Amino acid sequence: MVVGDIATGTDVLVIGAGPGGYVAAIRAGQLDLDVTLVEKDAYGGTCLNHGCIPSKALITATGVAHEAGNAEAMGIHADPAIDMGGMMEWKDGVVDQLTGGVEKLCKANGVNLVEGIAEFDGENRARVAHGGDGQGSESIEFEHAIVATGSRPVEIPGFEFDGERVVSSREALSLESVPDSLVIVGAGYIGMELAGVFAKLGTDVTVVEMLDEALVGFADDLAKPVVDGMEDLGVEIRLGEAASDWEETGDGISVTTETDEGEETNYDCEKVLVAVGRQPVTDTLNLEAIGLEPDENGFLQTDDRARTDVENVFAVGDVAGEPMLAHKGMKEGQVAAEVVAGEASALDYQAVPAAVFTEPEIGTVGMTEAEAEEAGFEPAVGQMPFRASGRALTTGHTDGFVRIVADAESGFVLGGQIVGPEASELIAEIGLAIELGATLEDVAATIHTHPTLSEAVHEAAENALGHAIHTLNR
Amino acid sequence: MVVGDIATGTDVLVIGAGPGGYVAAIRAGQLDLDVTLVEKDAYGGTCLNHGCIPSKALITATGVAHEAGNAEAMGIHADPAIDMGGMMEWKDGVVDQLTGGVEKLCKANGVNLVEGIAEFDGENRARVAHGGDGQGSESIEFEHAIVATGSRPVEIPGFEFDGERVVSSREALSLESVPDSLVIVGAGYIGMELAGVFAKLGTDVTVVEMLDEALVGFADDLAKPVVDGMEDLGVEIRLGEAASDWEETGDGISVTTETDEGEETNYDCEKVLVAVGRQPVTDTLNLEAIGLEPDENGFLQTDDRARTDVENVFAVGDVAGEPMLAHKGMKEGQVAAEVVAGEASALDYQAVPAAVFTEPEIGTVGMTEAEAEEAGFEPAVGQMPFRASGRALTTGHTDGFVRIVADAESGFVLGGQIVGPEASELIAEIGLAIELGATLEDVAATIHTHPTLSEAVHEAAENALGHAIHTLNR
Amino acid sequence: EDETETPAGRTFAPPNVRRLARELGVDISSVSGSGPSGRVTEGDVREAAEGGNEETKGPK
Ligand SMILES: Cc1cc2nc3c(=O)[nH]c(=O)nc-3n(C[C@H](O)[C@H](O)[C@H](O)COP(=O)(O)OP(=O)(O)OC[C@H]3O[C@@H](n4cnc5c(N)ncnc54)[C@H](O)[C@@H]3O)c2cc1C
Ligand SMILES: Cc1cc2nc3c(=O)[nH]c(=O)nc-3n(C[C@H](O)[C@H](O)[C@H](O)COP(=O)(O)OP(=O)(O)OC[C@H]3O[C@@H](n4cnc5c(N)ncnc54)[C@H](O)[C@@H]3O)c2cc1C
Repeated sequence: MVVGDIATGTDVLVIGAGPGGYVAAIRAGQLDLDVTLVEKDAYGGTCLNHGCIPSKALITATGVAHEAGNAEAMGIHADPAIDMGGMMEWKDGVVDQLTGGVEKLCKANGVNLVEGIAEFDGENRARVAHGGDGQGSESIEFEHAIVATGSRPVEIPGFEFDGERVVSSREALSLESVPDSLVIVGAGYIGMELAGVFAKLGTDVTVVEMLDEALVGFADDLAKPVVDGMEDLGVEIRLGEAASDWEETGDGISVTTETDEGEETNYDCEKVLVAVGRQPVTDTLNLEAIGLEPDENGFLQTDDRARTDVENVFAVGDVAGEPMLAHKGMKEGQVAAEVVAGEASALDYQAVPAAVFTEPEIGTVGMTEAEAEEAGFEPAVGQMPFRASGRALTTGHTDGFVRIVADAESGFVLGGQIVGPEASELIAEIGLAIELGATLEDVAATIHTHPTLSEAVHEAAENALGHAIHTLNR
Repeated sequence: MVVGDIATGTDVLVIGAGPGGYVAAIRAGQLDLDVTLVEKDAYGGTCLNHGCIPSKALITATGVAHEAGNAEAMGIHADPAIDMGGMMEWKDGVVDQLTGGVEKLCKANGVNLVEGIAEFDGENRARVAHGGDGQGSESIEFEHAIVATGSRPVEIPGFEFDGERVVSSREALSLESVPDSLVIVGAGYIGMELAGVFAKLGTDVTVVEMLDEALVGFADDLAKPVVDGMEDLGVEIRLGEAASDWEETGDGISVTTETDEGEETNYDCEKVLVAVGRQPVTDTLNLEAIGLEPDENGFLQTDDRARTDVENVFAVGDVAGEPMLAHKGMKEGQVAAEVVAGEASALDYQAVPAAVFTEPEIGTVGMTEAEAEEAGFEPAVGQMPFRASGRALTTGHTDGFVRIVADAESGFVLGGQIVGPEASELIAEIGLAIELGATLEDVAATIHTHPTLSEAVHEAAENALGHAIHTLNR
Repeated sequence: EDETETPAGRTFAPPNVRRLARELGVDISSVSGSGPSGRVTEGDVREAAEGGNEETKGPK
């Protein structure tokens, strides 16, 4: 064997160290499997390096400044300045701490870490090409493989990412200076979260969206307070306009959009951020060698054990399908590792929560009223507006509501939708209620601390039962 | 009958319109009982007017300013000024909105509102003295009475409240200007919450506490991050010192404390805030007329239906015993009304949560490890430090942890203790788990949104099971 | 024999089941649970109300 082409063997080969992959690897290590984790880029994947974490860090920092700068009503007078370099340094520090933590946790759980690009090279073999010149490659024999290669941003025709004028969320999260103006293509959660960040930094933000609603996938009344909040921040949201082209102008660029009717509009700006969705990464894997093929959307199909069509190959995280969310990937990673270890694990959860970290936030889990009806339930629905919540009033954030959806007959909680302060946290309780088969009465009978926002969950349950105290019953 | 002494009759007479009383009254109204609510002072009681709500409003406002003023690490440069008058006006606006809401909700649910001081005047009769000259009084016949007269601050010898030099929390929440210096007697939750507010306003704060720990009743490791946070704010906390005397000095006062050994210390300050506890209010009620007597602590004893020793008289809220917390009173108010209406309600909850709104916050519910042992369980305990939480890092608040306590054998969740960001909100999920008879596995199997603080609850449950991903398992 | 009584006489049952027990006049602490880890379910309480389940648990 030549130097640089060493061969090793492992029980479990995990490809990709994002939330799906690193959780799979750590869990496999805990279960005393010999596990090797290959990552080509950075521990923590998209989520820790270019997604969830840096975006939330910038949302916090710009939020702290914006909140204090707009609190005259509370008697607070401040004119905060944000030093972009300082903020980015702080954000990078947070990322480093977490990615370093992931690496340490992998090691502590006995995971072998390998840097490089892995591709399949037969039914039980992968080849890992190490980066850099002359670093060669490595051949790894495995019993089981867990594919966790994640996703990348979708490009739209004419808007190839150049990292300069046309950027993806990745570059947007690491800009060195505040752009004067920014067009964001796509009013999904990533576009809206970043619109808030840049608006609070003082950028003139325009969001263009092909569809005729923002935050598609979330109910209208959940999206509305977010859209209103954006407009209060000065963000212009243009619906029904597809970005069709762009060109350099004297000192910036001009982005052209087109409506269904062919009407064109031009937007002058410094940069354009394209955030129209993400697509699974499978092209680096040489899938044929293992006998797998992605489905028509590019995903690897899996069963309720996270297993692909090939018995010893699992797929987890964004590459394994919607919803492309970190916590869904973590769950799949855990289950895949446990199944490999022979445990009776399965993806048998009832609901995957989702959050949008705008101001106000959105948090959802389980079924909406319409989905419950479609599934054959006769839904009982309860709602509590935050403007009736003592805690919300004392925080100055009263937009939004908590809604809880249940089966009228049995009372079983089926879903929850929250828009408002801390929605991303409050949704956890409804998620637990759904998984446990709790009833509205159970939630209503549980004493909630006063004064908290979580009382609104309690109150929504009471409202669904027809006897809320702090709001009128519908 | 003379003018000013009219007689009316009611199914349910509720005395006191705090959280215990107004909830009882609204619920009774919903259950189609004829209900009369008597309040001598202001709708919403201590909680809305002089307690939970105004304190949390000031905590938010001073927190917003302090956070922005101390965010250089995030790249934020601000030097916020707080205009005390503006802040108090905002706080009063919040209070007015909520107390107005309570009044409206009472009316909407058919509650008859009567202003005045109620006292018993026989087995089924009360007399309500209206305030002001010549307003006379009113006699009310009732089938059932619900006593919800709440509590008032305890005075200590030598420190009678004068509203000027020696103040209670009530006056402290309405000061017109920021005191240069303040001695707070009592390091309970009220004292500590207000210490944070005044320290952030720039007051030189000293807390003196007779006992040798702050936040007695909360585990040491929960209190510690709060005490450390206070010290970072410049608050001086002196344990083992009892306030024994005070006197006027030239331009302020001097407060003397004494240790067990008789060692004295003097503290010069502008005002002294005494927050050593609260005592139930029964002295306004003429209890003998109905055949009731408070117990040795001044409380009205009740059974699991909130009923006193007198068949048709109920007691709810602070007057009915510990814990003197608004949400406990609300639950009792609801149960009392339902029992009067003939429903099968009872106070059969497993746990009453509690929160301290300091920085970091504390949230607790159910049993600690020691309490679980004492009750005969063999506890399994799991913990997750916030410094390992991605969400906590992105908010800049990483002090503290989530702890979950369960029965090792069955896995049933018995309690939770949280200190850290949003602890008051996060505790809700553990509370629901306890009421439902959920197991550690149930909490661990529930998908929690990434990145959120609620993931720390999930992770603590995983840790108790010995397979946490994001922290090492003990 | 399924022994579900726990230290301190604590019975693990969700609030809706506790309420049902009160409505049916069943002493929930004497019902043995068939739910996860011995949690008392609605079915257990209904069975006990019909005289089935309550006696099956020995005194402690
Ligand atoms: C701006 C932004 C914000 C987001 N915010 C949230 C949020 O708040 N909450 C949330 O739940 N989700 C959020 N997401 C989505 C989240 O980041 C993804 O769902 C998550 O990262 C998916 O995890 P994964 O493990 O499947 O893949 P990834 O995190 O994408 O990781 C895949 C890893 O595999 C590596 N890799 C790929 N091919 C190979 C190969 N052949 N060999 C070796 N290594 C390879 C990649 O380098 C990468 O590190 C956000 C995404 C973005 C872009
Ligand atoms: C500074 C401070 C902060 C607090 N923070 C919190 C917190 O964050 N969370 C929490 O849960 N609790 C908190 N509390 C405690 C909370 O305020 C009490 O537990 C709650 O108010 C008790 O409710 P209640 O209905 O029993 O009595 P109260 O709210 O005290 O109301 C009793 C009412 O009865 C009226 N009354 C009394 N006698 C008569 C009579 N004879 N006739 C007519 N009316 C009468 C009074 O005027 C009063 O309005 C705080 C308290 C203080 C002082």
